[in-house]
Amino acid sequence: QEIKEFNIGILGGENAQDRMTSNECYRAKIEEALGVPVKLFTPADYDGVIQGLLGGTLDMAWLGASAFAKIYLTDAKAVDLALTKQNVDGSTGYYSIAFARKDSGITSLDDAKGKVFAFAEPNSTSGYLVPAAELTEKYGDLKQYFADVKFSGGHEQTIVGVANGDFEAGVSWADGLGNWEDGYTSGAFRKAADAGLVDMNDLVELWKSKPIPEGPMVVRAALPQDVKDKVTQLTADLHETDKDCAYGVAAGEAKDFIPVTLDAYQGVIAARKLQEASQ
Amino acid sequence: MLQVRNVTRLFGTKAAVDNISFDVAKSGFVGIIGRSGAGKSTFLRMMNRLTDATGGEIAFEGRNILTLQGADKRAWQSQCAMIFQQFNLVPRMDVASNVLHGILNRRSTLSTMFSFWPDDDVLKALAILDRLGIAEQATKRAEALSGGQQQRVAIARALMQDPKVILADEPIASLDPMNAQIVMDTLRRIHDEDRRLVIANLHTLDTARRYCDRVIGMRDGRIVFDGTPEQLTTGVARDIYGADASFSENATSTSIEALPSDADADYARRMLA
Amino acid sequence: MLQVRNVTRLFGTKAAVDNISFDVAKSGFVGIIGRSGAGKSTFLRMMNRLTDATGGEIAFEGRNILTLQGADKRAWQSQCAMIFQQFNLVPRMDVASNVLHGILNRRSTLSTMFSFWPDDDVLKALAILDRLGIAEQATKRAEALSGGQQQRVAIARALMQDPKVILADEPIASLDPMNAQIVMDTLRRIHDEDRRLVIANLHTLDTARRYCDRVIGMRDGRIVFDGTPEQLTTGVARDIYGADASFSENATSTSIEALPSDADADYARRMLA
Amino acid sequence: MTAATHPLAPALLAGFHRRKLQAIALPALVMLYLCYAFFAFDIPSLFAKARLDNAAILASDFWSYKTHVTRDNRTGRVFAAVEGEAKGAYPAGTFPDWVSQTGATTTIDLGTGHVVTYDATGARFAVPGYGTIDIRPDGAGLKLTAPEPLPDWINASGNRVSVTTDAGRFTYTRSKVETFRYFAGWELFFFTLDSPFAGKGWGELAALALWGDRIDPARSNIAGMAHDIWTNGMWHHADVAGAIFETVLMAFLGTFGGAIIALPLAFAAARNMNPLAPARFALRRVFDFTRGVDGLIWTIILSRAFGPGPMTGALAILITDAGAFGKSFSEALENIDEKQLEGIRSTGANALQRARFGVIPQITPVLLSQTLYSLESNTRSATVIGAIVGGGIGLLLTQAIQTQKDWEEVAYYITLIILMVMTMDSLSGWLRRKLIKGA
Amino acid sequence: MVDIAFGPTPGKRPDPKAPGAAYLAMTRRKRLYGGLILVVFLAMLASGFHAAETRNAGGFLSGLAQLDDFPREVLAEAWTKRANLPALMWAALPSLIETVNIAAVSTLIGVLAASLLSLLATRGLARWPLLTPVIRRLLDAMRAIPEVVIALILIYILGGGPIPAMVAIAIHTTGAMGKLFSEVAENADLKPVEGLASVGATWGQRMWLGILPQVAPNWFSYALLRFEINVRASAILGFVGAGGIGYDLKIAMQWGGGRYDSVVAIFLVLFATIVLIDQLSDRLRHRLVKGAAQ
Ligand SMILES: Nc1ncnc2c1ncn2[C@@H]1O[C@H](COP(=O)(O)OP(=O)(O)OP(=O)(O)O)[C@@H](O)[C@H]1O
Ligand SMILES: Nc1ncnc2c1ncn2[C@@H]1O[C@H](COP(=O)(O)OP(=O)(O)OP(=O)(O)O)[C@@H](O)[C@H]1O
Ligand SMILES: [Mg+2]
Ligand SMILES: [Mg+2]
Repeated sequence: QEIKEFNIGILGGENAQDRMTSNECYRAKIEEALGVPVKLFTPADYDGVIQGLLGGTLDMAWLGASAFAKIYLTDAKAVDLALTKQNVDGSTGYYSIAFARKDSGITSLDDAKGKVFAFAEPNSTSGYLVPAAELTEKYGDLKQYFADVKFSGGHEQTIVGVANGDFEAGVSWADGLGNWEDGYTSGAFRKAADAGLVDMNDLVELWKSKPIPEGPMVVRAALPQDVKDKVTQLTADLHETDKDCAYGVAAGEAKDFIPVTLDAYQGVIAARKLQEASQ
Repeated sequence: MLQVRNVTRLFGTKAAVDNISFDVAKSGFVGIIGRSGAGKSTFLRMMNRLTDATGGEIAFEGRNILTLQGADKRAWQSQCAMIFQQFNLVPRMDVASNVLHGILNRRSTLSTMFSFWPDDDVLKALAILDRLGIAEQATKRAEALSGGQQQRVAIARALMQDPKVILADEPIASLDPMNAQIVMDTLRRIHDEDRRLVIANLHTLDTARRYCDRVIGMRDGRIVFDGTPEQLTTGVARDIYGADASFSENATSTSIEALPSDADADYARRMLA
Repeated sequence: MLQVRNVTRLFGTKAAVDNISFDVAKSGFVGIIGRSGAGKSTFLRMMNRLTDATGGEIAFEGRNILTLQGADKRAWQSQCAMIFQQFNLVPRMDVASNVLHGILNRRSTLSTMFSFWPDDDVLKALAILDRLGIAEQATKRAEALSGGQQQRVAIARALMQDPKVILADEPIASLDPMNAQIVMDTLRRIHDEDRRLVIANLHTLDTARRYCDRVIGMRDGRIVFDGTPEQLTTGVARDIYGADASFSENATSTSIEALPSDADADYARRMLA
Repeated sequence: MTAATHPLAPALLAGFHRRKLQAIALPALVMLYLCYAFFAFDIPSLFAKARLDNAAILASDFWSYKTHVTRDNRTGRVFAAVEGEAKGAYPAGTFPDWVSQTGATTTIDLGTGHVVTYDATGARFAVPGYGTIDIRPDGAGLKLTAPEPLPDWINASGNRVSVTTDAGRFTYTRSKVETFRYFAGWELFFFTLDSPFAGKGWGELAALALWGDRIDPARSNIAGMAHDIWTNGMWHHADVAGAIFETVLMAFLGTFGGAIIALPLAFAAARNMNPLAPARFALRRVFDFTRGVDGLIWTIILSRAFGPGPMTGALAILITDAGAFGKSFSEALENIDEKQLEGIRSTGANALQRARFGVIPQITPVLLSQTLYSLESNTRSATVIGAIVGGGIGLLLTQAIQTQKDWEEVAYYITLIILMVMTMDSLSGWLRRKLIKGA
Repeated sequence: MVDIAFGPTPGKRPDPKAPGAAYLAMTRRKRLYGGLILVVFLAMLASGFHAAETRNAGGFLSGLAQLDDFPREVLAEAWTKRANLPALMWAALPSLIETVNIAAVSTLIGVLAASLLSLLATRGLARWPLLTPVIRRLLDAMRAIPEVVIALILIYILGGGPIPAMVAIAIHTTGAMGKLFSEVAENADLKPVEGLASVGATWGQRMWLGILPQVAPNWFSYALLRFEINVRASAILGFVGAGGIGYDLKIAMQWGGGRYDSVVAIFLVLFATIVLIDQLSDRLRHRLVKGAAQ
């Protein structure tokens, strides 16, 4: 079994262009290793990558946990789990953080009852699935608990939307390391604060989820085994062989890429199933 | 050579052509006259198989052409050229191409699709145009020509078909007197030189009298007169047109010799009085 | 009441009207004749301020109307009605509305947009139409009327303006002889009854002779004749029209009494020979 | 007889009164509907919500860039970078000329008397007309010393202080201190700082290009400039050009592919070409369906099968357009002049020949003009579709807007899109005139 | 000089001895050019398609084979949950009304603005002739900006909701209609306008009474067509967060498996509306154009 080309889907809260640029070295390495043309694709949302993997037009991608769960639930045999990102502190997770404007007077989720609450988009793990699951468990039906539940379209939009007052509270993600006033060391808050879109002084943290597993790198299951192995090995070694390139692929500081199994995502898959059933 | 037997055409319950019969023994210039709605066009269109007959038969050289189908029908059409009142050319194509359309039936579909005409055919088309005095127009678009010139292109297309019969449905009705005369002269000349059978619907008596060897008068789908132009007296004409005594030929004359009458001026004077 | 002083209009470098001057002391029926391109229309359009003059002045009752701008200009236009060769009505609107357009200048834009016409004005329009003999047409669309009727609607619109001057630019050029006579009779009657100054461009000599008190002849933008109709001999006319000895008045006559000449037929015969 | 008693007067007046009512009724209805919409869209609360300061930021960001001067408070390293991006970073130890460094003290001159000083223990910001804002770390938090009362352009909490002035912005947190100075223009549009041509004026560049010595002996200066512009890491000119190409490609393939497919189908759907009424009806419904489902939806449906990329977008446009063209072409066919067709028929031509000579010459102008017209509008659709399908300038634009970071990039893309659509518009207009008049 | 004195160059004259040669040469040349253009066009199409395919993740032929994968998945799920459909469709109604309202208001505003601007941009009618090129360029620019761009920027300033979509569509409508309207107005008969000018009518009166009655049927028919287009546009803008049914559809689609029944329900409602409006406006336009011809 031969492959003629190899297509990688890339997601992330960056410009399509920046994504291309920061993954270019990675693409070149894989091309060298596989000996076939390798192309990068940067669809606008999770769904583009998910459809690509399901349809077999993309061969590999870094996904959010929820997006993986969606693929898994649609077709459990479509992709194989390969690796996940290990943070500098050795953890492999991040957090969903609910927040509001400081001057709104809301200081906890109990205050947020009867307000307009924003999630990112339905396929987002930290922007919807996990917080929705945890909050539902705690407060019951969120549509009842909040005045209105909206999808902003993305983490950036949630942050800007809350800062602008379009929504009274919302969730977004952060690694939970460092300080709130910096927007933590990495995550959507940090990016927004660094870009000057919001002043972290204007926002307050309301709630922090349990750790969410980092999304996996997946390869399409139907690929020849040696192709899967080569790509996985190459990626796993990336932090050792090319630090700068690894920084670009991980979209920031990370310790390593380490193997991961389905167990890590059982919780997310269960949450997604629950959500589906509740519809 | 042509036998028309009990040919009928119904539109709904109305008979546009009602059981007509006549024979043409040898090539001639036959004129059909009759007022609007008499069935003249319908008859010619049946001959060319543009309209299907409801009943009857038209035998040309012994073969009933009304029952032909498919390729046979098209072959007959190619032998039986039709000239229309509105010329029915392709206005956006050049004159020579329009003439060449006359031999569509004889060339393979594929080669015509790409307008691959053999040089001989092109030269023949140009020769015909030259014969009709419009060779210089060959490269112009048909729509750029005057009405009289367009009708001559239509005649050229008909000649290109090298037909046994030429049908002309009021060929000069949309032309001014000068061009009308040129076109009728051309048709007559073709008849005289090539001895082709010409059947022409005409809407004016004097044209019929001047050009035809034989005149057929129709009224309400039936033949009410069949004779020589000399037999076509004003009385007979009144019968054909169903007109009353105030009928004046001049009112509809297209002859350029005829002096316009004073009827209009009289009418105006009456109105103003 | 009207002084025209050195009025000039250039189109590019060409003078359509070239430094013309004349006076009209009291209301009259003035005809302007001259061949096509002589500058007749341009002059009338300058008087109505549809075209700007390049130089000179036209004083009406002491005021130079060529320098008016904005609302003043429109006020002058409302006092100086214009009748056009092509009627220039709003074809899709009814006749009464077209007549009412004569007083647009006196109503606010907004109220006219919503068709707020006072009943008095509507009745006045009806009275004018009645005077011109077309009251029954009042509710029809203007485009449904014959040319002569449309021109009478245009005159009605002019009368609605209650103008001091009526300008008419070849008012009968697109009409048949019968309607031409009706329209000219109407204009003359208005002049006689209301004593308004009428200036009419005419393209035929006999019309000018028959209806005007005074005739001005123009050629190449200049005035080459100014006198009574009686002084307008065939010789003078040849000068105005720059025609040679073969010039015949009849060829351009619109009088319904004149018999159409045979010139056209002659031409066709020559062409065919 | 006076007008008032004229027998027609009552009817005429009644007519005018009726028209008066009609003339008022229509605008009144429109106004009523707009009022309804005003409340249905909740415009009153919108005015309250509208963020005009956002608009101002956006407007100024369209045509400005900022240079970050950052100190990492843990390592004490100070560095400057245009837009804070790696590609815009000044080489270590070098700074723009308004920043000076002596020992552990960095002085940043923001102009108009605004001066920021980073020193070993903290930072100071001198604001003319107000005073000096001084910030020092204090245990776990920050200690702010500034003239009281604090104005609202100073946003301070225990862990973070930010100051926003017209001259520039300044933030201090425990981990780092940053100063942003704003400049007009699209900085580093041609050359990034790592290019030898960066920061040179037009004259200098022209001189270098034409007669200057080779900066890099391996290549001529012009080639070097072209290469550096093309590979510009901040503005990605090569990628942008590729994206524009992809967008135009989608429009081109979609439009003409759609037209080519629609033409034979239109013949089958035209009343005067196909006598089979049920077939016509079925085809028409197919047209209605493919054009009723928008191209965007087709894109989503197709992306499972074809994956992301311009071909998917082109196919989506093609499907939509095939429906639209099928409908309009078949209408054009139904409106043809039968006389020409009859003329061809009378010579004994077969069906294909009749179509070729009796129909095609007539409808070509209509077909061409409609096809070319939609080329322009499809360029716009392709922009939008690209945003979904992962290609073209549309993706770059929507991403730039959604990440809300680089508004000058947004402005750049918008300009390019407008130019692209206008170019396609004039191109299609030019072709239309050329082909339809000339043929 | 000599050429002018002696007519065109001898080479261009038809050879009197072979009148057909010139024509034959001309047809050959024409055929050659026509053939060349065709070949170039086909080559562009083929190479363009090739380029698109290589830049695409999936290939054309392999994709064709699984063309129905996604629709089948969606329909299969919707079928098993078909009992939900009526309720879901009913629930989609308020968003649908919002979408149609966005389209209607923006069409209305766009058409009103376009009427004015198009008259100002038409040679021979313009109130300020010097401004016509400026207004034309303005209309061009309004037409060139894709609606999403305006909508996205406005969402940033105004927040989500119907207004950004409405403004975006209205701006685009103004540009597009302005151009078409102006083309219609250019062909209008100027005689009535001149007639009105001669009685001292203002510019507004001349346009309202002289031009509008002439252009109204055409303008109205274009406006109806635009409304139809705008309904689709407003549904699509929902995809970027501008409210209406498009937003619901996007959320449902993004969720994917498990909510395909609402995807189908929303799609059905939307599609039915579009087809309905399409058919209605088609009928109306046919009536209008026929009425104008009378
Ligand atoms: N396609 C048709 N459908 C219905 N009736 C038709 C059709 N063609 C012709 N007729 C009717 O048949 C009758 C004869 O028409 P035909 O055109 O043959 O008359 P004509 O003598 O050629 O008249 P004209 O001088 O007006 O051309 C007329 O009453 C006409 O209305
Ligand atoms: N708008 C214009 N632009 C350029 N030249 C013009 C314009 N209007 C008129 N002319 C020229 O000015 C000259 C006088 O034209 P004018 O229409 O006044 O003549 P006229 O006597 O009314 O002729 P006619 O009997 O044909 O109406 C003509 O040569 C005409 O070509
Ligand atoms: Mg007939
Ligand atoms: Mg004139």
